[in-house]
Amino acid sequence: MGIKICNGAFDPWAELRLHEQELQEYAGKVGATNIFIGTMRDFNAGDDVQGMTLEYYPGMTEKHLGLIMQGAHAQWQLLDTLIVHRVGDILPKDPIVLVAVWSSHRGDAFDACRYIMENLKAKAPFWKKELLRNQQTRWVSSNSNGYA
Amino acid sequence: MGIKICNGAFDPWAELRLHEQELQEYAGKVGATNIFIGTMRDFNAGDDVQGMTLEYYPGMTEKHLGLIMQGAHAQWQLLDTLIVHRVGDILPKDPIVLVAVWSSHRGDAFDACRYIMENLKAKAPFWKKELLRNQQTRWVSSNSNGYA
Amino acid sequence: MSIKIRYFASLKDAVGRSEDILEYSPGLNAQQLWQVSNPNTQLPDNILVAINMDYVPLSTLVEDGDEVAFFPPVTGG
Amino acid sequence: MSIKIRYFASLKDAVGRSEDILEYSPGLNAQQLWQVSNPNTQLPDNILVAINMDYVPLSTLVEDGDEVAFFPPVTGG
Repeated sequence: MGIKICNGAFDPWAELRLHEQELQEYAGKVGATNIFIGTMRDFNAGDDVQGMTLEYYPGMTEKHLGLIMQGAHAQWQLLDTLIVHRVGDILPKDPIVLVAVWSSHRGDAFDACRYIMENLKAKAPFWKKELLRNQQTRWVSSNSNGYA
Repeated sequence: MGIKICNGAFDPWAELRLHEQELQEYAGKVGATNIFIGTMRDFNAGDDVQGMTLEYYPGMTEKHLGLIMQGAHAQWQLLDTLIVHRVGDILPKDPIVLVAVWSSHRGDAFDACRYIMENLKAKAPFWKKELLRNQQTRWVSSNSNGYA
Repeated sequence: MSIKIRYFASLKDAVGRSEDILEYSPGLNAQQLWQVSNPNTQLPDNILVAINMDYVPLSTLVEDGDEVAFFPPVTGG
Repeated sequence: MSIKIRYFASLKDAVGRSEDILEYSPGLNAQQLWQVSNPNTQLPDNILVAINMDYVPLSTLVEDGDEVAFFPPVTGG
């Protein structure tokens, strides 16, 4: 299991490659990997967005990501999980979040990855402030429900 | 959209990096990427498995992967989709299949990726023959339903 | 013209060959084509049939020039 | 000891500061602690509260040494 908060750009493929090097012991048990990557769009709520600042609550954020991960491991048969989340100043096209789940069977990987993402969106203390075209900023008010 | 049949090992992270280089035109519209990777386990149905041969039906396989992909694009708002599938002789830990879906919103990416995988498992003409520890071979008889 | 029949995977092993080329005879459906090609082997229950790379029911009539494939349930992914 | 109050994101902008350190006074719940620290600002409806990094209801009593955080709905991912 891994949780990483990055203050600076991260490369999802490099993170995944690195993490998989650590799971050689049960690599032969892995039949399914599901990965979600959230990236910054250049639009939101009808406006062009030029950049974003992601604030978090050091300590509480990591704690709740850990609880969400444990919740997934309690509900599904998983071999490993990884969460990487960006904070600080970010630009359109930058990855914001990476969630990866390794399991023997695909149903577990799909369900657990989605569970982690939805719970992260609902409970993990992160807040986005958008920089609009006219140099105005606005806080994003809430996340939508991704199961809907 | 991309469909690739590989007779030889492929590296999912390299395939993803390569494919994303081609989608620069709408990269700023991408908010969500969901990726599924199926890898070969070293066990199945209670037995150790040492290797596998994947047979396919050239022409029909690509055609049906394309139909499945079109079905996903018809049902969800997607920006791009990629399927890579291995054929020939493979070893435990090798990736067998990669499905990736790019969209603006995460619900579409999760739903469409799973739809593609389930339909691929149910309809795409591929057949696995397992090589067991005692040099015996056996054909895998059927795929399970991953929504169950 | 003629009809090409293809066999895949465990069914290929069972019939001992990967394809047959048959003279076209009008009015045969896929099930009957199997019996013409494999008079001593009953078509197993769970076998799938494709004509020209589309899945079809066993009752589908075979046309001259068709490629007819018989194969077991697919197990990719 | 004392109580540390933390404000995040749009709420931090609204109150104009990121934290307060208060003397502990027994018997206050999180809602009442807010009013002590922000007598002229009503706590917005949708604000979340955490004590020592766990989500709690506004009616939770604050203990000496606690870190109490107020923040708007989270928007990560």
